Amino acid sequence: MSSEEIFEPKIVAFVCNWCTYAGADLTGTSRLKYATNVKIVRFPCTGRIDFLLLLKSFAQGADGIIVSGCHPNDCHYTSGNFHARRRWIAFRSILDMMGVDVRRVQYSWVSAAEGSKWADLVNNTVADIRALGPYTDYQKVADYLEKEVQDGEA
Amino acid sequence: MKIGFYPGCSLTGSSREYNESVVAIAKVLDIELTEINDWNCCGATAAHSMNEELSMSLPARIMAMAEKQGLTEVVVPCAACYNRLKVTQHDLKDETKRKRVSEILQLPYDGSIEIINVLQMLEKYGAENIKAKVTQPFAHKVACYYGCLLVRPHSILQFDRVEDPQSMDELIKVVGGTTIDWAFKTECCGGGFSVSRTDLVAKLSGNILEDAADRGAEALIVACPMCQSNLDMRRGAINKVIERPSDIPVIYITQAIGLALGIDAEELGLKRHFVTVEL
Amino acid sequence: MSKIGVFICHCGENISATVDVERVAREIGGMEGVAHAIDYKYMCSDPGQTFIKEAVKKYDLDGVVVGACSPRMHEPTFRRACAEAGLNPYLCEMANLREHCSWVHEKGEETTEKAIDLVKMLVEKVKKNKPLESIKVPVTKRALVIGGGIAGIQASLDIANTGHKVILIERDPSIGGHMSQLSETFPTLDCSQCILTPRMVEVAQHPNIKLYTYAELESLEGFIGNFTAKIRLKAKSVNYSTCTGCGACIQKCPVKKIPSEFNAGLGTRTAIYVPFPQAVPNKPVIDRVNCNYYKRGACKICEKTCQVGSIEWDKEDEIISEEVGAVVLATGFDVKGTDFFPEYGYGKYKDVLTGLQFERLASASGPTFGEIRRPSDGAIPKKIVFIACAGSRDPAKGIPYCSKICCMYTAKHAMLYQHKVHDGESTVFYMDIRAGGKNYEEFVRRAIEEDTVNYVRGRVARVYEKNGKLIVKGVDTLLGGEQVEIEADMVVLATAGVANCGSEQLAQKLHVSYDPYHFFAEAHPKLKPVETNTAGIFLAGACQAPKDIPETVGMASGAAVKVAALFSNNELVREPIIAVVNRLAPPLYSTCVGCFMCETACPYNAIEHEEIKARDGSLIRTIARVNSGLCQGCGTCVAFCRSKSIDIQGYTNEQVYAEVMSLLND
Amino acid sequence: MEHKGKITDLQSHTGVEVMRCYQCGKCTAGCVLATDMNFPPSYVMRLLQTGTKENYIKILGSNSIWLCLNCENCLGRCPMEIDIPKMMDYLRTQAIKENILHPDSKPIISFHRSFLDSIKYTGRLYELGLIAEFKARTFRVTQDLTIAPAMFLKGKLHLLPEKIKDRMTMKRIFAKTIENVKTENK
Repeated sequence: MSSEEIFEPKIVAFVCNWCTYAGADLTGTSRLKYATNVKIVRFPCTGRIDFLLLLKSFAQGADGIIVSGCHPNDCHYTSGNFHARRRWIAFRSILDMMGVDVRRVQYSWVSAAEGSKWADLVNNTVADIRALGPYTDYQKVADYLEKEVQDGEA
Repeated sequence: MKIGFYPGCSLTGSSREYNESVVAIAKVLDIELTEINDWNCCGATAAHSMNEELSMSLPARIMAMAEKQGLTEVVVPCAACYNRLKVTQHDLKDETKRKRVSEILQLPYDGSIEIINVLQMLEKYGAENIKAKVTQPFAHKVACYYGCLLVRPHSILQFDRVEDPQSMDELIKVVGGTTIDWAFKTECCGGGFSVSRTDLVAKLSGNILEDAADRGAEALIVACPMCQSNLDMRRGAINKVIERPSDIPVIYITQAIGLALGIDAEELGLKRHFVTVEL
Repeated sequence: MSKIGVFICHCGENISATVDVERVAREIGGMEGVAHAIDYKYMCSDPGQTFIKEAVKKYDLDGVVVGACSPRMHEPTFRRACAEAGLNPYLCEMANLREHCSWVHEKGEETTEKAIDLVKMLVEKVKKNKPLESIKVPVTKRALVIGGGIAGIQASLDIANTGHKVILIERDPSIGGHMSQLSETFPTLDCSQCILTPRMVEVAQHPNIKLYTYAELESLEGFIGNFTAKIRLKAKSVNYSTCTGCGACIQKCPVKKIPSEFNAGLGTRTAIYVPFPQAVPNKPVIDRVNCNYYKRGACKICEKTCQVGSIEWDKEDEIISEEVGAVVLATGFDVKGTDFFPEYGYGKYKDVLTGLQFERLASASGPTFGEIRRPSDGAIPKKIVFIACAGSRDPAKGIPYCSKICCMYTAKHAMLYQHKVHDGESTVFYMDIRAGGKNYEEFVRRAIEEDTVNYVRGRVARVYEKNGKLIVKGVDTLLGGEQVEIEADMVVLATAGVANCGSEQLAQKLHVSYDPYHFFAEAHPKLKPVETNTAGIFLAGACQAPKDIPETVGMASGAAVKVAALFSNNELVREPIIAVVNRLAPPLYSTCVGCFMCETACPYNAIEHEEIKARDGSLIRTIARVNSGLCQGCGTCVAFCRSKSIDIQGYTNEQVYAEVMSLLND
Repeated sequence: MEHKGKITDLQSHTGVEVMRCYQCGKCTAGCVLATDMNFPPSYVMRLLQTGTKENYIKILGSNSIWLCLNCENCLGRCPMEIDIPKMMDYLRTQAIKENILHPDSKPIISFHRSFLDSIKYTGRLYELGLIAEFKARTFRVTQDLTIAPAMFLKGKLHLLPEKIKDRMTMKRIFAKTIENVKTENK
């Protein structure tokens, strides 16, 4: 298989500043290698992550998304990651309902000490999304969001 | 209690008494043993020393036959066979190996069968239930010798403690015996070298016998035909190399339990030993 | 149209080796709204910062993006530089081109392209940044030190001596920790207690130190400069204000066979007890688990013997609350027992000891008054074997890391043994001798050359008992793997140093991160060894990783200075990363509908109800308001807000959307 | 001379990463036959780590790989969980393949071959046949002269082999595995 045939997915990672961002820093200081497909957007806490943002990302043509924060009980802000987890569970069914393959969202915990776990998470996600292929029907999500906004105004 | 049964070659030959005692106690404990149809040799040390695929294919056929017969759980008294079957089952979790073996066998194999050793079978049967059937307590001070193949590799067998295991000791206590705490429970007796390197077997088995004797054991209790034949049949060679020649008998756990259950020594094959058993 | 300056750092070669930095600068330079883009070898250096300052002025920049290392490293540096040039520091952002790019990818096209994307993201974000004013908060100039071992003692004394108040809490009935259990210390062989006890007394008497023994942290709320610590004072069952510490009760206590923690299980203690003679405070507590009265409701002999009536049977745990501005974690470490090694007897042999137990045997205050005697029969061992790396560097059964202190204390143990048992033979089985440190190597050489300790390079396969001897089956790998069998009278395992029990739960109470082995994680492995990721919480000693006394004391003093530095300000500047509820001109006032979902989400009770009243005082609407003092900026409320009325400064919806979109739209 | 290829093969067949070994010697310390081996287990590991052809050949030509009883004491205690027994199995097959055989291997190989031959045709071990063939292969005519008859008297030996029905499968198994390898070598 020649290089141009390999599908390079676009993956956005929403991570918290205290655990996963620091963990990803450790991956760097430990010089562990991983795929270039994933770009990190830094948040104070996964509790901050508004899952509509994930939809927007899909609508804009993201092929996959990583959400990662502190392990349960380790949240820098006590409970942000629990809120995030609860919201994720609800959100997953919405995704499902909308016909978005939930496997495109990788929800994980990476602590500040888990540099190698971050590298693995990225590589595995890239492999998984590659297997799933490019995300095509983002128009669906876009329409849904359109409707959301209208409802919001109404 | 119903259970599948794989005797293996030595139990039909050089270790007949092991087979006889297993069958005898099964009868008394009314455990119904269903022998695997047309079973073959597991390949033992010879196979895995010479060829990996062979060492996997032979046990694989045994288990395939058992599956075909609809067995879900099989007891394997011979520690060597037990070890080979368990290890093969583990190795065949690997897809490629499994494919290769099934194309060799041309038999369906799904590796679903639960392989257990005699000690596990008796544990399952239940200490209390055994106790209830004891007629003549096995009132002897013995050394339980487990050898290598029952406990190692622990990561795969997941049976008892890898050093200083206890399950056999527990069974002996159940039938009224006492066991000594000694140092050679899991040291190797020389295994497959019985014929090819009798000198090494004599040396290794010698160490084991000496420690058991020093600590005042009346008998060695085993659950492996190889250990038994090395320690029993090779006693002549052993006694030439150890300081204090020893006449400690080496009997199978099933024979010890058989005696406690009041089964006649003849029926338990106790007359077949080289070192006379007077217990 | 914004005017943004972009500065790409080579970081020596750390970035430029895998990322084509010139190309990054070139391409970004062409972006809409970018007024100036350059690359330079060391952006954080003085000339580098000067470039930024000058550019801010020259191009009248309204935003700066520095593509360099992790913002966790240099964000403050560059924001300060911008501020000095008159640009609001919060209009400066960093793109992480080192930890998240050049160090984790191979040299090549896609690595450079990722770098470009990362910078673009931040450029788009910065366009949406708003100037922010940092928040000032008061500092409570009182420190909480958790753990009364040498680390906690040193930190407490150093802080107290700067004139600040210290609250020191210790889980056990006495301070002193592991150091008080040690016999002599390497490499000087001076008596551990002789150098420690004066410090313990000093702590007890220091006017600035409030000592709570038999106490544990219940919870910690708040933030740097403003913590509230809830402390559980476990019921001692003895009134310390009246107790004279005469010890009569201890003499009379009928329960005498409790294994003594202080003697690592080798000696015994009573149910009402003082852990050791030099304890501070030197007053007893009742161990309710073992006390006859608490077990069966009868006995009370101690009460009868007590002249001053200090026994308080019905005393209950008490929870007190203390306001502190900083916390020092000094909870120390523990050693694995001998029981986890199948091949060394699962701990069933009485004469197979841990290093800590040997310390007690060798200690003048120990169960044998410093004579090396076998626990089994009290005989003096003529042959002794020390096994190094018992559990350390052992991924299979122990822990993969090196416990660091064992090489030295094992050499010391062998040396002490030779000094005490002149006709004795000692053998040390080792893998490597790690004696880095002042006079450490010399110390080990002395053990080998002068004290004739027999060092054998190889591990021990098994230890078993035979005729009252311990048979040690080892190997000498330097003789090509020659087996070595020793009939020993005693075996000492240098068991691994591990995190103290409960350290994981403590870390979670404090929201500090910890490593897979439950040691607390420092903020930076090199440059912030005593800080944690949580501002205002510092580390001292072996709770961070196994370390010896000199290192521990050094680290404790380091932590103390950090605290003192923090206390040198009356006010703290806090990042304005907090939530705000939007306000609009009447008649809208705000898009907030007052559902107060945010209130349910907030872990800090920072959401207040604001009543919007008309001139006549009539209530128009109640909306949410954020208390900037309490808000910690987690942003959970933002995700909860259905009407998008609450947002978090520095990470506004606008900003993060901009980032994501820039990433996907190309 | 570099010989890394062999090490990679070893790793892919056995999963053993020779570089994980940090030479603590615990395997050797507990090996029941270390003293009888040319090189004890930890030494074998070290030789492999050098990755040179000379040392690889040294190992194949040593008695160490043949004396290993696969008792797995080493594996049970190795802090790095290196599967030395599995590695020994592999090295044995390599030694046979490359036909670099230490004299000590002769009786052991003969025994294994006799053993396998005896089950190849019948499907089950025929002990009398095994002993006979072994004696023939090794010319140890006098060995166990007393034991065999005694076994017979105690009913521990059959005069005739037990045969299984499905001997076709047995034939196939041998043809597709061990004999397959033999032909490769020719």
